[in-house]
Amino acid sequence: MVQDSYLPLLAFLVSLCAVPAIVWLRRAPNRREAATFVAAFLKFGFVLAMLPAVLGGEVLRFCFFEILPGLPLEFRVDGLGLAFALVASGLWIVTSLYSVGYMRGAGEGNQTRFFVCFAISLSATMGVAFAGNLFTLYVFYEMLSLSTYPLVTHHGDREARTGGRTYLGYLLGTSIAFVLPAMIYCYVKTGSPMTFASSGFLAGEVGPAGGMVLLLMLTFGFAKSGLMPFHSWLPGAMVAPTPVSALLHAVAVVKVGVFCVIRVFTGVFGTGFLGELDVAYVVSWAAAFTVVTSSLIAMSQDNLKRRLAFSTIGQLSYIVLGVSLLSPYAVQGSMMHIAMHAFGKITLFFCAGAIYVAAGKKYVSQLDGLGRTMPWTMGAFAIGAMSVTGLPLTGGLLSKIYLIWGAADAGQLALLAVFVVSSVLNGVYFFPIVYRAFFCAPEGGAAPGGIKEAPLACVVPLTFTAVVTVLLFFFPGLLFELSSLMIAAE
Amino acid sequence: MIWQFDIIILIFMVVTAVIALRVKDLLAASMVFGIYSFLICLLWAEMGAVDVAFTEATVGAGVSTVIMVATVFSTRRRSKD
Amino acid sequence: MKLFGLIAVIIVGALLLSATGDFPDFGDPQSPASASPLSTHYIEGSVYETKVPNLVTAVLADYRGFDTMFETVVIFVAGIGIIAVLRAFGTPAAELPEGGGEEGDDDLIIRTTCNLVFPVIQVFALYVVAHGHHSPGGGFQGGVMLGASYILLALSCGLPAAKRRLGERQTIVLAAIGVIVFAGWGVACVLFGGNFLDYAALDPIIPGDVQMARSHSMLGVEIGVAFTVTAIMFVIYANLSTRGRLRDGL
Amino acid sequence: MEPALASFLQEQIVPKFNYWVYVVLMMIGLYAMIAKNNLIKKLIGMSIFQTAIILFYVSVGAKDGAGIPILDHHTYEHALEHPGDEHIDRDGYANPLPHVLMLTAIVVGVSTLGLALAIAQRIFTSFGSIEEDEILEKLQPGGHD
Amino acid sequence: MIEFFGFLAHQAPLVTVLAPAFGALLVTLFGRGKAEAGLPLALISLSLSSVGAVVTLFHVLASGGELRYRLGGWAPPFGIEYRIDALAALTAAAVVLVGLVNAVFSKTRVAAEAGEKAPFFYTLYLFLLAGLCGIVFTNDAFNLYVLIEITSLTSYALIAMGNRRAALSSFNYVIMGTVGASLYLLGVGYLYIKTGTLNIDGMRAAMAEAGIWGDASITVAFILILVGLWTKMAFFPLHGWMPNAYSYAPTAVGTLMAPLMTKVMVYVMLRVMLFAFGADFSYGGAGCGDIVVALSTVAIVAGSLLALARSDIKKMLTYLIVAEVGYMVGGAWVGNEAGLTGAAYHILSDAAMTFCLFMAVSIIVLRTGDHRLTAFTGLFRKMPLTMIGFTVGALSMIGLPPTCGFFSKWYLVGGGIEAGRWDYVVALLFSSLVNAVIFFRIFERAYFGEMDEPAPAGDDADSRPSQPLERVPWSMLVPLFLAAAAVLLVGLFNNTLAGWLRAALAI
Repeated sequence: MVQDSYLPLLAFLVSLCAVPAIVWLRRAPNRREAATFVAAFLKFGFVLAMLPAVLGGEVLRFCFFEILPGLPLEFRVDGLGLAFALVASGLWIVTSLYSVGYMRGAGEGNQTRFFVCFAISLSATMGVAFAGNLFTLYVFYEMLSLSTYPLVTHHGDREARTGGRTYLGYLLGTSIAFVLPAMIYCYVKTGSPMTFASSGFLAGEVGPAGGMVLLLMLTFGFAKSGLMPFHSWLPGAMVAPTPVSALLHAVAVVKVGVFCVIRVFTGVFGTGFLGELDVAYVVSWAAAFTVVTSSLIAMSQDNLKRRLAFSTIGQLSYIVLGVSLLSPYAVQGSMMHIAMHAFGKITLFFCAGAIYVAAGKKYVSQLDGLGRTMPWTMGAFAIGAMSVTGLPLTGGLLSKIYLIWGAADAGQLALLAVFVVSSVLNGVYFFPIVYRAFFCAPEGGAAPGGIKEAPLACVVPLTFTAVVTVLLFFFPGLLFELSSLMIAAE
Repeated sequence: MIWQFDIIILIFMVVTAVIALRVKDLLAASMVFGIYSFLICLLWAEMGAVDVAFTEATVGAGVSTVIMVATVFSTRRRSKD
Repeated sequence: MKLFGLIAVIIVGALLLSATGDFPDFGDPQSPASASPLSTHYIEGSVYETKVPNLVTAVLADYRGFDTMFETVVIFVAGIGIIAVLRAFGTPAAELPEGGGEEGDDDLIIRTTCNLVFPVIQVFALYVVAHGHHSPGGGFQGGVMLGASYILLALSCGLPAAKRRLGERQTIVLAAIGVIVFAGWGVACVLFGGNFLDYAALDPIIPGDVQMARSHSMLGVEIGVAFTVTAIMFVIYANLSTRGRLRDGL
Repeated sequence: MEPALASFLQEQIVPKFNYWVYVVLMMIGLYAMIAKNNLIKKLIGMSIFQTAIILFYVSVGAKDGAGIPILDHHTYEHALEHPGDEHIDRDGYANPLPHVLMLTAIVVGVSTLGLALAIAQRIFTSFGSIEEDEILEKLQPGGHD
Repeated sequence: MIEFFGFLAHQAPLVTVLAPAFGALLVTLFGRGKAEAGLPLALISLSLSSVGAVVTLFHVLASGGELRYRLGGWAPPFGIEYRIDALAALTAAAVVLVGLVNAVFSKTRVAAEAGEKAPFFYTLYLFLLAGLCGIVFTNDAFNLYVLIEITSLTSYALIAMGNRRAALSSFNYVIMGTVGASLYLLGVGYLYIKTGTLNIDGMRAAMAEAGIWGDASITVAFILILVGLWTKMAFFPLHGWMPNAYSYAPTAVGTLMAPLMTKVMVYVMLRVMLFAFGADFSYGGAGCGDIVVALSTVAIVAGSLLALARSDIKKMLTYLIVAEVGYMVGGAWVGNEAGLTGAAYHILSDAAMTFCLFMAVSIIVLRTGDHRLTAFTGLFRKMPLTMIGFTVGALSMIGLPPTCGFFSKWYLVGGGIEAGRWDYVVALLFSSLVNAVIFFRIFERAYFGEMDEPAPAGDDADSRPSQPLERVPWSMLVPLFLAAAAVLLVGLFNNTLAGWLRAALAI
């Protein structure tokens, strides 16, 4: 079952190796971007190359060395990790294209630093996805926090500084204060290498009270998942340039957060053991609270990116809520939702960025009539909104169905209601935007001159992701298989 | 070892130590400290530690006092406490 | 500060006194310290191993010779430290604030007496160094006395007079040579196949039997000690009495 | 006198008076180091503190009825002539080890004193005072802690 | 030939200690008045010493645990002996390597700051290192005292070679250091009066044989020795001498003493606890384990908060050292393998990261001419290389993987959890968070450049360098990178190192 392989290492290293190249080519922007693309395609290729083996039920393992007594630094690629890695590395290609368009279109400075940090954070994301044990997970989690800081504060103004401070404060603070002691406690108490196992390496080692404390520390400690009350870094981080918000705060960073939470539930404790302990309900209610509250807050946000950020917080909590239900359907739904939401939300962010580049508009109230001048962008926006809301013909529907099914299966009707109500709320805060864009007259009567469709490098990626969002509805097979690998292992 | 002698020297030592710390004239303090060292030297000799006594006589009563006086001369003679 | 000092004194004093009751009586020959094999061996056995009747010298220069080497280093370091801290190379005297001392004028009687006493002290000091095996004394005591003789000279005839006999550069070299003699003696033992400071290894080159090799080696290192101590005592005095200017002192 | 006090004196103080006096001296020194304001006074306190410890050590080495730790001539000659015949009695000589240690301690004491005096002189050169409070006052305008 | 190498390996500890000592003496003999006369000799002797330390380390590992070397050829307890285990060999290697690298680092500074006194500076510098190595190796309680005094005297003098504030702080150090060393000496005296020996192993054996663990004087001796060592290692609240002394001292002295002095004293504490008194007494009979851990908790919290409140960079770092000392004391006292390993490992890792940070900060202070946090403004752009070194050290202080600070925290927290000392665990995490705040505040300033906020009040003329450096020479940057590499390497090889340490400390 477990098979040693260098593929995980290659997939991890390829973007790190791109860093010197990017720095070296800093004087020739075109060739610099070429380096990024080469690395992105190579990385996607390596991840794809692992697909057959993983689908065949293998776990690909790569061990660096034993870093602490009995504790190796190692990669283990299973279905969940590979699904996540596929999404992240695939979207890196798209985002790279988009960021070239965006950064040049918006005339941002320090582009070399931007691409360097971007590459490093992608490596860190891969590290998290492939991490074979809790320790490795933690190492790359911290690496991601640090490498995204320069991206978040890219503009270097007062607002960026405040945002960056909140960002690091929350992420580092929670991980040091909660995850680190919890992890050391697990290590000291079990003496095991903390390898993720479907039955959970903590199974049978802790009692209900201890389990409760550990679960809470680990769940809230991975604050990238945006669970309230540790969510406010995410709206703060929206000061970043849009490609960053798009990839990192729709895909890499936040998904790393929920990915870690899923690992905690399925790999550290094991859903079976958590069911015995009967402690997951605390997380469920925290997540449910976050889902509803964040949707309500999102409705009142006029800044488009902040509205998207709060929407993200809500959607992330869907995933946490799903996994905390401990029902196989809900867990599978959670895993699928990582991908579905990723494509939907990244489309939305791409659109927000495109609007900013093309029309210079940041606020929802300014979008009246924009659909007529930027039909591609706003069309994609509509598709993304549909997917995030969970309407038919988009991938979002499938994962939501699984989640709701899981809630019903777990007998948690109140939580099922939360899913339904919040989906309605999602619609309520998204569709007015679409409506305004297509059916309202622009401010001041006629369409203001000068606003055209966004640059091609922006429009192509967002169109592509919108198409993928639709395709995922019709062809969810691969995702479905990868996620059911995890369920089957239990 | 003669314990009567011992006690007398010890009492004198405590007295000289207190005086050395209480006088406001640092030169006097240094000299009293020299006396203190000399008493100690006597005490060592009386306790059979002749080598220590010899060293204390040369180092403690001799050089220490001289360098302390030297310092007092090159700084201030009056002390506030 | 006074209150804090009082509190600290009371706490530490109480701590120390609480242990006093536990000690063996003062002067008890059977106390663990006096009856231990260690002290018994030093008293009863050392003369057979080193042929030195002064037990303190035997322990100081042989059994615990390594301590004594570092003790010499302590002295050396203190002297170098004082130079490093205080010595003002070439600073004009006017720039330094004046202290309370006043220059005393030379007195013929004192000068003559000191000139008479000076050689006597030195001879006696050399005797103390050399006779440390048999009577109280040794390198430290003799060295301090030698140093004191120069201090006396500086006190009576002024620092320049003393500096003519023992200049600054010579002093420092003498001090370093003293430590080198001691440590070099130890290294010589290593070269002859023993451990560091294992004088017995020098038996082949020192006349007499193994015990005499130890005894003579002790004399050798004591001389090294005396060099350093002599030099450093004078350095300390010379720097402290002139605030590092090495012009006329007290 | 109370019998309890008398027995305490009998058992604790009289046979161990040296150990009591060394504590008194040490505390005098310690108090001076902490509470005195004048740097030279602090150093006198420091020296008293160190000699108190030397007193303790030498007291440890003292023995009732013992002589100085140097073999008398007769014993020495005898030992040289008859190496096998171990007739030296340890109770006749004071314990040499504490003496050795204290030689070192005295030397360390004078070295520390010399260096400290040098530093004090340097402080006097830069600040024009050897009173701690005056020096700290001079530092006030610019300095903190 | 093999015999010859065996001979060399046997004498390696001696070379480690004596090479710097002879170097110092030769510097005094031949270096007259010239500013850089001492440097080549210092470098040669320290290289020799480093080789000695490394050979010793491998010899210890090869011979399975410990080496003994009889000085003067006398068997203990009559003579003095060296006892070298893996911890000792590693600490000694750290000491001489830091000394060597720092000699290179401070090459230009010694010439500038000591001037004509440079030969004397190097003499003291080398003797300080020789003393530290001797402390690490010796197995004799009194020899330890003499060596402690050598290191103290040299450091008093070295610190006092700085500006006038340095002289004042050095005087404070003299007073406190003497009290500390004297209390240690007194404690040794108490042990001697009860056991009749000065050999550290012999003391434990004698106490066990006589069964006097319960005596009041043994407990008092233990307390005296500990308080004495705590004073020397600046354990809160006995840290008063340190911040000023390290921040006003000459550059080369601050960078040398900050990483070494407190750590070696921690090493001595471990040695005394485990070998002179034995683990049973230290953790059981003495009955003060709980209190000491509580004290170290206070030290960690207080050190971190005091550091947070400083605007002077070097002082901030020294308060961080106060907190780090709390880490080590606490780890040594939680009384289990993980904690002890953590404390011992932290000796190495703290030496590496403090060295790294002090060098970086010294460069920055010298280059910008500003000793406050404002010096960092915009430095990532202006001095990227220095900031890389600084960043590595800072991340280690915060405790982020894969730096060594993370792993020592890992062991220490593990020890705290195993012993159920939650207060200590919380204090460690709290200090990590405070360090994160401190350093990210600096990073922010360095990253964003100019900030329109008022400069912190209280300019202290005495700690400002007289003339800012024109540019940073490579002789300063390369040592900084070496230290940064050491931070990472000690971190990555923590498993191996901790394995050796665990064997050495087996309780």
